[in-house]
Amino acid sequence: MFREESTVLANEELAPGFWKMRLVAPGIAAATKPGQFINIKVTRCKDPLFRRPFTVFRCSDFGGGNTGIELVYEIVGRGTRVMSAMRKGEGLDLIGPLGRGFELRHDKRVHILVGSGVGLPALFMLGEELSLAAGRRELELVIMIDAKTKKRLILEEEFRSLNGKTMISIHDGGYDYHGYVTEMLRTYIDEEGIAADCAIYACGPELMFKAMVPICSQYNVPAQISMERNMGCGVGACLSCVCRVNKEAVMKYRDIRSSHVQFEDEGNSGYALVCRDGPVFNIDEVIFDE
Amino acid sequence: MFREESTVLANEELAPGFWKMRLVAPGIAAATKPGQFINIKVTRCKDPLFRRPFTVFRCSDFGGGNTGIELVYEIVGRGTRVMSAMRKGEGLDLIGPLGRGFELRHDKRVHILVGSGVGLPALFMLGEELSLAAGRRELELVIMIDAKTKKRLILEEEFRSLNGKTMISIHDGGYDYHGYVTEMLRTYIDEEGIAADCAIYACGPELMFKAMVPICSQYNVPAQISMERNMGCGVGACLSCVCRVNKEAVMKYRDIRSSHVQFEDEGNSGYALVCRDGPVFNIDEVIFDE
Amino acid sequence: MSSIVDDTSVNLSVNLGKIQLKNPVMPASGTFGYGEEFADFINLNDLGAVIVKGTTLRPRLGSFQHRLVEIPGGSLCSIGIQNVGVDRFIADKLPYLRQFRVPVIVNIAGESVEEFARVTEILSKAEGVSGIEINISCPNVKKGGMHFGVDPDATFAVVRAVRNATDLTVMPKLTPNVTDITAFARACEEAGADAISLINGFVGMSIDVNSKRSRLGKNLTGGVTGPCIKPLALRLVWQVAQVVNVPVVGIGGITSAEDALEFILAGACAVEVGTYNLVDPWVMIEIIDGIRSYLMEKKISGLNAIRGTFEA
Amino acid sequence: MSSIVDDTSVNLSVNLGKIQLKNPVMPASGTFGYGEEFADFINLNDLGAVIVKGTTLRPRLGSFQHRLVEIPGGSLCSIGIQNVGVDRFIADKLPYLRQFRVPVIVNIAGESVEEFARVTEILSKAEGVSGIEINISCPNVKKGGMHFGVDPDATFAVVRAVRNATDLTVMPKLTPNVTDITAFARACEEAGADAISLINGFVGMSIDVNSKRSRLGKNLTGGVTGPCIKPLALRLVWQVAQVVNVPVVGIGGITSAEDALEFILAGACAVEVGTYNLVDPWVMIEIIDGIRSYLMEKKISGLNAIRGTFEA
Ligand SMILES: Cc1cc2nc3c(=O)[nH]c(=O)nc-3n(C[C@H](O)[C@H](O)[C@H](O)COP(=O)(O)OP(=O)(O)OC[C@H]3O[C@@H](n4cnc5c(N)ncnc54)[C@H](O)[C@@H]3O)c2cc1C
Ligand SMILES: Cc1cc2nc3c(=O)[nH]c(=O)nc-3n(C[C@H](O)[C@H](O)[C@H](O)COP(=O)(O)OP(=O)(O)OC[C@H]3O[C@@H](n4cnc5c(N)ncnc54)[C@H](O)[C@@H]3O)c2cc1C
Ligand SMILES: Cc1cc2nc3c(=O)[nH]c(=O)nc-3n(C[C@H](O)[C@H](O)[C@H](O)COP(=O)(O)O)c2cc1C
Ligand SMILES: Cc1cc2nc3c(=O)[nH]c(=O)nc-3n(C[C@H](O)[C@H](O)[C@H](O)COP(=O)(O)O)c2cc1C
Ligand code: FES
Ligand code: FES
Repeated sequence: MFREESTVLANEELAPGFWKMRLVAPGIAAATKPGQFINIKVTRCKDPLFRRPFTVFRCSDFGGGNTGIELVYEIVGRGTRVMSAMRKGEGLDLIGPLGRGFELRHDKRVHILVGSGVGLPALFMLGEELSLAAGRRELELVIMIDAKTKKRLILEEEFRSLNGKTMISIHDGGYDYHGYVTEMLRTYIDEEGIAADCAIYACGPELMFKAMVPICSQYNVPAQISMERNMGCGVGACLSCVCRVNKEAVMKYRDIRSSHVQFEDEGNSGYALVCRDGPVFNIDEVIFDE
Repeated sequence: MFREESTVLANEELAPGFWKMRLVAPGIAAATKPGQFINIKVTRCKDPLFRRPFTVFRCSDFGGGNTGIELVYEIVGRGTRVMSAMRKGEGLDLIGPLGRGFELRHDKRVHILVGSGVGLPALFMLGEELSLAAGRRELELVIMIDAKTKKRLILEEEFRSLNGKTMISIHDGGYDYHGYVTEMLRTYIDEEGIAADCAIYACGPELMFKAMVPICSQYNVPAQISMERNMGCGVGACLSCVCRVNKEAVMKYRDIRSSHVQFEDEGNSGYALVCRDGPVFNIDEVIFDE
Repeated sequence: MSSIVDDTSVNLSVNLGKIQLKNPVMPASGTFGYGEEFADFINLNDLGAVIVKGTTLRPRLGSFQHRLVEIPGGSLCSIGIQNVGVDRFIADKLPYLRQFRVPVIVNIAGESVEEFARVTEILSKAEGVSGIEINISCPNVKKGGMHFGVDPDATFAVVRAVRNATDLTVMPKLTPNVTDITAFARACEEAGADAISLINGFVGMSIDVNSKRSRLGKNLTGGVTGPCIKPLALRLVWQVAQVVNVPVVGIGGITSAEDALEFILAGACAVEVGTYNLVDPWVMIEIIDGIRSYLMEKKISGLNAIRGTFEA
Repeated sequence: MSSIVDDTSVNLSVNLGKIQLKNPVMPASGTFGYGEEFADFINLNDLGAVIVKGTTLRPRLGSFQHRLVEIPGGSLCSIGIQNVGVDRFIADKLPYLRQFRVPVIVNIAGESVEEFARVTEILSKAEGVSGIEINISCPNVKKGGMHFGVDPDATFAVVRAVRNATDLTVMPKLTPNVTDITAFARACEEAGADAISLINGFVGMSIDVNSKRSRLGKNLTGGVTGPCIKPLALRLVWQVAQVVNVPVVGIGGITSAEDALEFILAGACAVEVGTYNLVDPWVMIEIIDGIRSYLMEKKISGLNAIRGTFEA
């Protein structure tokens, strides 16, 4: 991780409230792996004070000698509102790449991306990687996109451009699937009979992850999920981004000495740091609803 | 005074550190008198918190149905830095017009504007008014501009376009006059023998005003000066922008009941509010170096 | 307690001692002048009450210049209670306010218990004053505020003296610069306060590193106010609301309906908006509208149903 | 005292009890992890000292989640001193720090006088620890900090116990949540402190008006830190520096060399940078460079010449 002072190349609204920003940042573009994030200082003032974390949506060569990254973000508060007001040429101070991203399950054949809203950008770089492999017929890529309403559907085109099957579920209907993406996921695994062959990679609200828990355990499907927490530093120093985790599961997946997880003296749980141990966790590691 | 939500039409650097901003603000443009100011909220965040006061440099019809105002400002801190980063299309929340501007001394023939740095914009609207009258040969307009270095000289062209005599003094030389504008002023009054006929209108640092005091009293020339103070509200509510004033002089110039001046119980001084009683004061009203 | 309501049936009124406020939003003393200064922006009749600038027995010129500097998220200021004195207040300022149908609360300050009592007596005889807010906490004035507000006995003495001098609603205003604010709140209640408001500014300081002098000039320290103190104020209001029975008025960094609601959920009966009036003179109206919308959206009929419902 | 100096002759070193710091800038406990987290951004050798995360006798998991929320100009946080405990600190974290030529100060916390003493004894035996900062003021932990830090006798007892348990430099860290902080500073000095640092966070609170719950979740209140508390901290440091003879370390909202210099002019011998480390991990280096530039520009040869020269 390092600091990169970047410049806004473009900043455009994708759908009401959703924006895409293009930043010149060759260093971070070269170093970022799927699922990693950057931490952005949105002003030089003291309010907003903290950096804001955003997944890298895509690393690209923008032409004209500019390589950098794209972010896709939703306006939810003061920081993102400030970002949306930025125009080409303005500077932006970045730290990245941060965190531990997705790990490709080479042992599986069908790879399902499950994303909702601004969780989708976290999946795209992984999607690109899987798409290449799918193009070589090494695996199958399935993309499941969730949106509350058709208006809030973003990045459809980008995901459809990948070598995969794209399925879209809209809560209030009017598209491929009417309802929640998790119902679509269950039906798909069930009907295709792929339970033993598939791996899931997901990013979205915690409610979505919680709905995935019974599905993953019923069909015994591994899932990696990208978690969110309010962050102070993004580098593991402030201990503010903790996520309750299950000791047994953590011990199964991680080398505990190189992790930032701390367990209870007694009992079977502990705290992991989303900024260092995550943002991507295996779904069975996470204890929801602390 | 009222609120006007305006839009940035243009924002350009005039000289290193000096900027000009064009704002769509028909209401304020129609109501502003020479020497009045507006109060700008530079962000929607809590830092910078307070509005920033700026004189209206000029009210203009920008074409395309846009009328509004122009500001000329120097980057000195956080607020002005934020302003300089703004681009066409961004919104800006204004309150104005505020304060009591210049009063034209109809009893005098020669009207001298004395300005330095970002004090100059405060004089331009008055200059325009005097220029018209000078065009009709009703009076003479003399413009004295001060700058530390030639690089920091701004608005020369704009002031030269007025019907008046423009004299420029640069502290370290290289132009009309080498030295301080106040020395140039003294020499001019003295050599032209206009002491009885002239009135001065000035805006610049307090040091400049203080250097004017002996000149004004020696030649008995009236001078109006535009003062600066840190402001909380700009509307006379917080009592933070006080300026020490001389009771006798204030009583001479003002209807004390409609002013915001408060005097000591005993003694000959008091506090006026720069935002309501000013920013323009008669030079003999002000007690410098409290 | 909550019931489905239509547009007009949301009841924002609250009682503050003997005063009925049509809504819980008032300006904090010193940030609203005498009301007149805001007449271009708002209709004073729309406010819960008007609280005027701190008023003393004799006129005061206040602090030296450099009275206000900006700090991150707030202000550091030392006005020193410049005011025209109680007599000129009654003669020159009160008549303007009497035109409105809005309760007027006068914030008073003094350098002795007797002075507080005397100002109160004078104000009680004036027509159009509904309440007295006692500034025992102004941190700016050397002889004034601080002295009373950090000593529970002195606090008790001032409040008792004012109480004895008037039948108007008496509302002492607490300083945050103490270890245990609840002791002061209790002292006020025992002394007969009808309500308690809090907080006044925190004592703070800022140095210009080039001149090596205070950025407030000869005024070494000042009161820190504005959004930056809101989390501190909220916690103190929550503490006080738990230990007294009289209504509590929350003050400190309020800039929005959400901020005001935080204080009400923490137990405040009403709020005062200070520093942010200086930034957006119309903000109190936005806050009142915002509180109404919140109640309507949540289908709550009045403020009583949410006051103090913060789930600790 | 000041003299013309060239680039290299500016002396930033200061003494903190028995520790010599090459410059007066250190991280505040809890905002710098164990140093390692910042290795990609700065060279630890460039710092005055490293102060590590609050350390307790037994490991602590700390507060529930929702540990940090942003407030205007600052943070409201409740970490609850999550830490690996003194033994794992010595086994796992200290070896990394020993690689550097930088004094290590361990911030300690405890729930009893005995625990403070015990942690101190253990640390005193470990190689590579230069000083103990005593957190008597952590506002987040129910049984911990607050209790000691708001009672001068308890403060005295803790500091005395730590003093008796070690020859290392002992530096109690004061809480701002008191009426008269000078009483606590004096108690620390009497108990044998080598230096005093201040301040820890102010107690604050923030409510989510939709859920009616604390924005810190089950942690009702938290510590307010960051730029918003700087003017408050500066005034307290100024007050303390005037009444004690031991070196004072200023903490609170420092983000720049100017901020640090304000504290030094107010009488601080050194400073700790907290919350802003989380925003710009390299900020301490910028601060050190900025202090050097300030001294060079003003042709001052060392910090002694400006410490406490604020002209009141
Ligand atoms: C690893 C990670 C990756 C993310 N990637 C994206 C992305 O690609 N696109 C996108 O739109 N959003 C993403 N988010 C969420 C994004 O960080 C928040 O929406 C953003 O910080 C909100 O800032 P604000 O100032 O607009 O909101 P405010 O509510 O004003 O923020 C206040 C504080 O809360 C924090 N905060 C608020 N919401 C969140 C949240 N959901 N997660 C973490 N912190 C939050 C802010 O960082 C800030 O410190 C990501 C979050 C994490 C942790
Ligand atoms: C009536 C009036 C008219 C003015 N007109 C102009 C103008 O036309 N062009 C121009 O460039 N400047 C003008 N100024 C000065 C301008 O207001 C300040 O330069 C500006 O507020 C600095 O803001 P900042 O955030 O960049 O600086 P900061 O130093 O970060 O500001 C901190 C605080 O101090 C206040 N402040 C700082 N400097 C001044 C100052 N000189 N006067 C008043 N308040 C100050 C700010 O408003 C703010 O509240 C005028 C000032 C007044 C009072
Ligand atoms: C400019 C200014 C003047 C003030 N004058 C007074 C005063 O005269 N009497 C008083 O009790 N409080 C005074 N205060 C304190 C406010 O009433 C209020 O308690 C404080 O500002 C906290 O609220 P806020 O954060 O909303 O500003 C003043 C505050 C400011 C900013
Ligand atoms: C995330 C975080 C964790 C902290 N942990 C500790 C701690 O373990 N021990 C301690 O004494 N202070 C702790 N503090 C307080 C800081 O050391 C410091 O006193 C306070 O943040 C004020 O400084 P600042 O405004 O520069 O942040 C912590 C502060 C923060 C923001
Ligand atoms: S954000 Fe600071 S430890 Fe994760
Ligand atoms: S700025 Fe508030 S009274 Fe002038």
